[in-house]
Amino acid sequence: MYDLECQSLTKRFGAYHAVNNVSFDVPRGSFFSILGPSGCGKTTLMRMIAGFENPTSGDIRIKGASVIGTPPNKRSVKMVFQHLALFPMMNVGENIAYGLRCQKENKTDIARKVKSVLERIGLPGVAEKQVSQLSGGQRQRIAIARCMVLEPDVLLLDEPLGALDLKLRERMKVELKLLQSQFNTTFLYITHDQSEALIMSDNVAVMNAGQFEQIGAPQELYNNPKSGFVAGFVGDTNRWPGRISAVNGGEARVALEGGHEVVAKLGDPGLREGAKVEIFVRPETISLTPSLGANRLRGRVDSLLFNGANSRLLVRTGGDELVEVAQGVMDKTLAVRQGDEVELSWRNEHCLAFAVAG
Amino acid sequence: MYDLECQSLTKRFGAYHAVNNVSFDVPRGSFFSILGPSGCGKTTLMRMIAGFENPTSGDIRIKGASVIGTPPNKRSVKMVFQHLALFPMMNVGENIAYGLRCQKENKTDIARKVKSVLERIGLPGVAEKQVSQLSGGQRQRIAIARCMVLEPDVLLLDEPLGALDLKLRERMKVELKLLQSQFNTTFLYITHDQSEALIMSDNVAVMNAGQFEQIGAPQELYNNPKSGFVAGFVGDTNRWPGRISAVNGGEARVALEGGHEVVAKLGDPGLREGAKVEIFVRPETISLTPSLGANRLRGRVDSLLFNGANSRLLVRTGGDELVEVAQGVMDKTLAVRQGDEVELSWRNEHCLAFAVAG
Amino acid sequence: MSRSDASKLTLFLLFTPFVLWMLLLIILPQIGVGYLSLREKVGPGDYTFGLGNYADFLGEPVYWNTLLRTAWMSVLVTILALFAGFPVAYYIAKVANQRSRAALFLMCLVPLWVSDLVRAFGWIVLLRETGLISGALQDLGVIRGPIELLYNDITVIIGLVYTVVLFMIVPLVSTLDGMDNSLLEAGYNLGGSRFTVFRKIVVPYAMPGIVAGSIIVFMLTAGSYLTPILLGGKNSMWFTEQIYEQFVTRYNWESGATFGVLLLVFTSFVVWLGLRLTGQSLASTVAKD
Amino acid sequence: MNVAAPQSTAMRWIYLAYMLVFFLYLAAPLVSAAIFAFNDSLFPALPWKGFTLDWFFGSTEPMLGLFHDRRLMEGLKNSVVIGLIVSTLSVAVGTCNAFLFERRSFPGKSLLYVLMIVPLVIPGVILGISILVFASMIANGVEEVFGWEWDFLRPGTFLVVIGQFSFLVTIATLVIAARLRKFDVSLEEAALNLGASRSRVLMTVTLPYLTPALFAAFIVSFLMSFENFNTTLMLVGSDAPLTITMYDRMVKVGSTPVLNAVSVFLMIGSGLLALLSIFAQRGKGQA
Amino acid sequence: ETLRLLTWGGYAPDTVIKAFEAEYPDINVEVTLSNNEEIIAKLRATGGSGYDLAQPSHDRIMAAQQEYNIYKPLDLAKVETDKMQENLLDAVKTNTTIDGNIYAVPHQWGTSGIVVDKTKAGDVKDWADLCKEEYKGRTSMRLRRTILIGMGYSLGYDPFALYADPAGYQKMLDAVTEKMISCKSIVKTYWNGGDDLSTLLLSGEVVASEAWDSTAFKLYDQNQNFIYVPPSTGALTWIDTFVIPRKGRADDAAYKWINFVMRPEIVTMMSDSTGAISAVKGGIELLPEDKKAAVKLAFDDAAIANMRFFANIPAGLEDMEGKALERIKAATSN
Ligand SMILES: Nc1ncnc2c1ncn2[C@@H]1O[C@H](COP(=O)(O)OP(=O)(O)OP(=O)(O)O)[C@@H](O)[C@H]1O
Ligand SMILES: Nc1ncnc2c1ncn2[C@@H]1O[C@H](COP(=O)(O)OP(=O)(O)OP(=O)(O)O)[C@@H](O)[C@H]1O
Ligand SMILES: NCCCCNCCCN
Ligand SMILES: [Mg+2]
Ligand SMILES: [Mg+2]
Repeated sequence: MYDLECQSLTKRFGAYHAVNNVSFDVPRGSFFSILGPSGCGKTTLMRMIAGFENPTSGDIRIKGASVIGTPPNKRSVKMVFQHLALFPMMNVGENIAYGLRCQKENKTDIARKVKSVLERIGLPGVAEKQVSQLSGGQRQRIAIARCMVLEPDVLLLDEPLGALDLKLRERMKVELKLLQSQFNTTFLYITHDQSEALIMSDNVAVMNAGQFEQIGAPQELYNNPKSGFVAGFVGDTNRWPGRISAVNGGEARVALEGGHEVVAKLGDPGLREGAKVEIFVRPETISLTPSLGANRLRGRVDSLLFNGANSRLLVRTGGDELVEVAQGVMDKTLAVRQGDEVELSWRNEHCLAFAVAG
Repeated sequence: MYDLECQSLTKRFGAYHAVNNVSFDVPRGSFFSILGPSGCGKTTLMRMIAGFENPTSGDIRIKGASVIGTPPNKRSVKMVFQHLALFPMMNVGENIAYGLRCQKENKTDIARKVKSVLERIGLPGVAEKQVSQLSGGQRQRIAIARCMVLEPDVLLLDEPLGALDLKLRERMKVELKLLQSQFNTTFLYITHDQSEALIMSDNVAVMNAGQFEQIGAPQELYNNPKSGFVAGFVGDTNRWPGRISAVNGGEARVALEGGHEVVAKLGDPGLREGAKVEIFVRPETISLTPSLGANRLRGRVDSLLFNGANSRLLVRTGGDELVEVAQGVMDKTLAVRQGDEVELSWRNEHCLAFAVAG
Repeated sequence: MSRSDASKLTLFLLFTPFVLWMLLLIILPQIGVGYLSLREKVGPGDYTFGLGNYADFLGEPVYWNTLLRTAWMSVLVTILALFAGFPVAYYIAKVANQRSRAALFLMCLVPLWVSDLVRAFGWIVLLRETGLISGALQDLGVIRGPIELLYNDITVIIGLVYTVVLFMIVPLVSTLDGMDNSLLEAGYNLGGSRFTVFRKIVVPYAMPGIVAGSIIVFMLTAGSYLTPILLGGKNSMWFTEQIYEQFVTRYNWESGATFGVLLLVFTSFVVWLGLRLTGQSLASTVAKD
Repeated sequence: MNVAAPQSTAMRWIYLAYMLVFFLYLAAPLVSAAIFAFNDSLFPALPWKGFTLDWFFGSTEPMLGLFHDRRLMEGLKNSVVIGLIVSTLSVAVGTCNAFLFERRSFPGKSLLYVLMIVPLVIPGVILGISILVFASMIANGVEEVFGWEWDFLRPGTFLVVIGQFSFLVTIATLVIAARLRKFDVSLEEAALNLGASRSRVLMTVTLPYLTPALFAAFIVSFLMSFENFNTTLMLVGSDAPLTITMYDRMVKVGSTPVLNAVSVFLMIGSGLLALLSIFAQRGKGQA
Repeated sequence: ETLRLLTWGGYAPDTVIKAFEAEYPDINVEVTLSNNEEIIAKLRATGGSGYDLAQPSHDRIMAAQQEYNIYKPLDLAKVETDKMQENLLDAVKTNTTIDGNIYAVPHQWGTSGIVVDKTKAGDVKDWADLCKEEYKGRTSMRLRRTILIGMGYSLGYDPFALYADPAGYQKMLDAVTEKMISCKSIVKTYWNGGDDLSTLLLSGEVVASEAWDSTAFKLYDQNQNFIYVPPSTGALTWIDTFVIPRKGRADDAAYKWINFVMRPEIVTMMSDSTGAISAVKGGIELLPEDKKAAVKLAFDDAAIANMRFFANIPAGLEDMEGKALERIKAATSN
């Protein structure tokens, strides 16, 4: 059973397709993210679901029933806004009670529910505080509580962590996921930050220019991207342009612009000899011990970007590609210095080729 | 020879010590960062060096000469402001020429210098543009050029990447480092983002509550933190409270609150039996293959936080500690699932104990 | 010279014009008026001190009736201006698209810059017996003879609302402009009807603007002279006119000063009451440009 | 979709209709005043007797046009002179005040700030009489004690300037302070850091940034001075500004179409100035 | 140098100013329009400065001078008093002599009475007739002391006689106030100046009104239906004068002006503008033809015999009148 289904949703502003023929289903109780760069149409999609925009075409169903034509205040989807949109003229308790008041619940019920939801989000006793007295993370949780107290079928969250600072954002990622499993509500989460999407979601849709490029579990997107855009957008990766010199089954030989040749899995079955492609190799799949696979590149260590567990080696190859390498940098098994000659290698299956867009 | 020396610098606002007895030296041509949480006094320290605040006590020397009492416009330290502070009423060229004009250089010299600095930062020909026509990263570089054209002894940068978006920030980290080595000028860099400090700096000072906790090279801070604060602030880490049950040379047995016992290196030589401590273990040092060291913990996999190369396993131990584990999560050598029983282990030297503050 | 000395000097230099202005043009003159209001005329050129002028005010119903009438009509005008202006401000700030927004705002402002006198004069030309409206109504056959639309309270109120409504709209536009649409969206999303959202979100949000506008409008109305005089004609009766009469027709500066003090105290009281009731402060409303 | 706008078509039309009615209301008196400036009649009233420009350019009685009416032109000149002086003063003092309140901290600041706003809400008549009374007290005192005749403290241009200045400063201060508040102080620090002296920072960074606001404050003050009546009425001497001349004309001579002509002239003039100030405010320096 | 005149509407027509400035090229005439009350108020505020020549009515000088000391004594040697009609000069002198100093000389005189459109309000004969129900919304008055006195006569009092008896005067004022308040709904509006009134009459909005005869005479020229009616209880006669403010700075110019406007051809120009009769000898003869006709039409011998001169008003009574006027003003009608 799906809490939310979108079928061929399209939204045009004038001639511009902000959302273009998007379909997806969100199963009950799951955490679904939409990940895409700024301006790709994420917010527009969410606003259609919430009822603030009318789709140009397509259908939206909540718990199986179409909500096209239902005004926003009659839909059982609640929304956490990017800048939270907590009401500044009400205190915390009133903010949370607002929706209940709109439903004309009686006073004692409201008080009880507000109290209980504040406890569930771990902020008992803040009801009397002003919104401005809370920290960023606390406000975040109040915004969620304000929606959850209404027991919506679906909770929409539009980049809710965007305004928070680094450390808090890290913490809130985990916390949000916990809240979701606690409330056991369907979450539809929008973000342009891949780590948020990957960490929290059961399923992620990668969106680009109004369209969904791929929908799948985080691991699937990371390990089996279906397009160059997904490969480049989800997770860090090296990315070099090249041209296919030979195709052999699911693999191709690709001549890089710098002159080297690598073997890559075809991301796109339709690719033929001579096609311009981009090659994607993740830093953590590249090894300095030349044993791992058929792909080898020689180069000189350009610099070491020390960043604890995320340290990187920058290796400049003869063909002038700059290669980011993550593996073996931190385990002191291999001590390299700036200027050293090294040989890089990776397995063929870790190297993907996709057609260059356009 | 030091370009910048600060001796026992202190700044009080009323009774509040914003900067408390801070001393450090920055060698010529090096990249020195000050890393600390928001409000710890970083900006105040920098403003004293630039001359916008008078130290309550202590001395500041630039190229060996004290600048206490020198007005800001007479100091040979230039500053890149957090929001850049490019002059909106001047175009790019005028912005860069501003300092030269103040020095009453002649027109042709000014024109030549502006042109050359724009080339060096890789933006030739933007002199006639308005600031508002540039992208965030370009503005960033203009702000630096505006200072560098004056050939300062020291360049101060106050969280210059704070306002940029995620992907751009990643790129600018590398670029800033390149610019510094190109200009070969002493950089004093402020940030609260540890990855910026670690990646770019020759030396980092970790600041907390107005004081320097530790000064050292990035690797040193990461691998040999001298205080609990540094261990916790620099890099991701697990952190459990406990109590020392026995001290043995540089190592101690520590009873965690949940009942387990671990062996940890003493971060603090003065720690005695019975002392309350916190234990720090980095996720990437914890292994699921129970062979690495004396420390073992059994637990059950709570969840997998998938984040590509940065994925984490959350393991809940019997003592209810939540352990973040990074090693072995991504190499598919070990397939664990939520709910599996696992045994965690790590080397003693990767486990540090520091006294609990306060 | 050290830096703190320099900064003290500039502080002093910045303070001087402010202090001179406040002291010489506002505070001392007000004290002067207060002082004058306490001077009682005994005979030609002969004065003593006392509260006689205030007693005269209380003893003469014409005076305090006028003050009360001025006050309640000003309150009425304020309320009407709020009701007339709010939809307009809301339209400009929230409904109109970006381009027409500026144009509409400009259209609102143009009458603001034309003097009161011209505006009142415009109404006279429009409403007089031989004016456009009377003429138009006759042509349309609605009325048979010409009708006089001037010289009654309704006209005065219409004219006053006209002269002040823009001072209501401007602060309202600037507050409503600052209201993020996502607040409204959140209001609907959480189940609020249009009315609920308006009452619980829009109005409270606009409150500083409402209060600022109301204070300015109330003060302007209570202190206005031309509009009630010119449009009210024989029936004007406005307290500022009483003050003017005392100064000009009766050359009785003492009682004129008394009336001035009373007007100031009374209107300030009303404003204070308004601020108290809405929980706002003068600095946070009126000053917020 | 704009959630703030009415959603149903009917409501949208009703709202639009209201806006239309409101703008008609705004325009009605101005338009009707303007129309009769061109009526070839001795009265600004119906019936329409044909189009004429005599009320602007006529040079003979009884249709003496605005531009040939000595007293009106005299009034116009006085208004302009007073306006220019008052605006200059107000902008100068307003700038000082803006710096004082936006940049400095001193004990009692919030109280003084409220005091600074107060002239805006004191009825104009009261400002007028208080300054009249105070100036007379001083003038009389000085005359009695020293025998000096300080005529400038008697009703006349000086007092009019002073009276208008007393509340226009507040407006100028608010306009300038609003922009100064948006000014990022780090721009000044950046300039200092780049080696500029304090005065150079002021001239090259701060004032250029403030220019649109100074300009707007000047125009706003000028327009408000030009149209001011209540305060001026109490302080005016023999050289009355245009509004007073017009008022005298209206109550003592009755409404004649030359007043309509003046109105048209004022509408066009102030409309243009207001436009100018708005463009100045949004023009440059927004980056 | 500048001659700053503080005077009534019409008392400084452009034609006269031009002629004056042509003759005295170094004098520039500036005019401020005013009325009795404002003249006093202005000069009180300025302490007698700001103006060089003012023109209050003869009955309003003494009290103001005693209280505020705003005028300076005239040097009659500089005024061509021999051109003035003697009875008017004497009347003004007696009214304005303080401590042996004379403060004013006459300029023009006239009466206050009623103007009617004879085709529409032929039966308005006295002050109280302006309050007839049939003229509702069609009559006007000037809400100043003249109408109080006129109405007093209409109600059967003798106001000038009551000057000596404040209590009696107050009683009269009370009766007049009541009458005026009840009359308010009849009156269309109160007028302020002669031209103001002309506009009301010419536009047809008003058919009968209290008026200065001078205004009425001017109107007659434009429309012969407007005739001046001396009230049956007597027209109230005023003389507008010349006085020099205490701190006038252009006394010479002031005297020049006074003498200038007594020249026959100027008198005619002046009367054409004001409608009033000059205080020079043979003033009536110097009126323009149309005005002369209007005067003839308005005044028969009986009416002339019935004229009542305004007497100097004692200070206290002025306050009583002021209050009465305020009450009337403040009363609501409709
Ligand atoms: N009302 C509108 N009229 C016209 N174009 C619009 C409108 N709303 C959005 N757009 C355009 O549609 C595109 C998608 O906008 P949207 O806000 O959905 O992006 P987004 O993915 O949420 O971006 P971000 O991550 O920056 O929030 C943008 O190019 C935007 O300019
Ligand atoms: N002028 C001042 N008066 C009083 N307190 C001040 C002043 N300037 C700074 N402080 C206080 O000093 C402390 C340090 O401020 P500072 O701006 O140096 O922090 P920071 O480390 O730069 O923080 P952030 O990372 O948020 O920029 C803060 O608690 C701040 O409130
Ligand atoms: N009460 C005295 C009236 C004086 C009238 N002066 C008439 C001037 C006419 N234009
Ligand atoms: Mg968005
Ligand atoms: Mg800082």
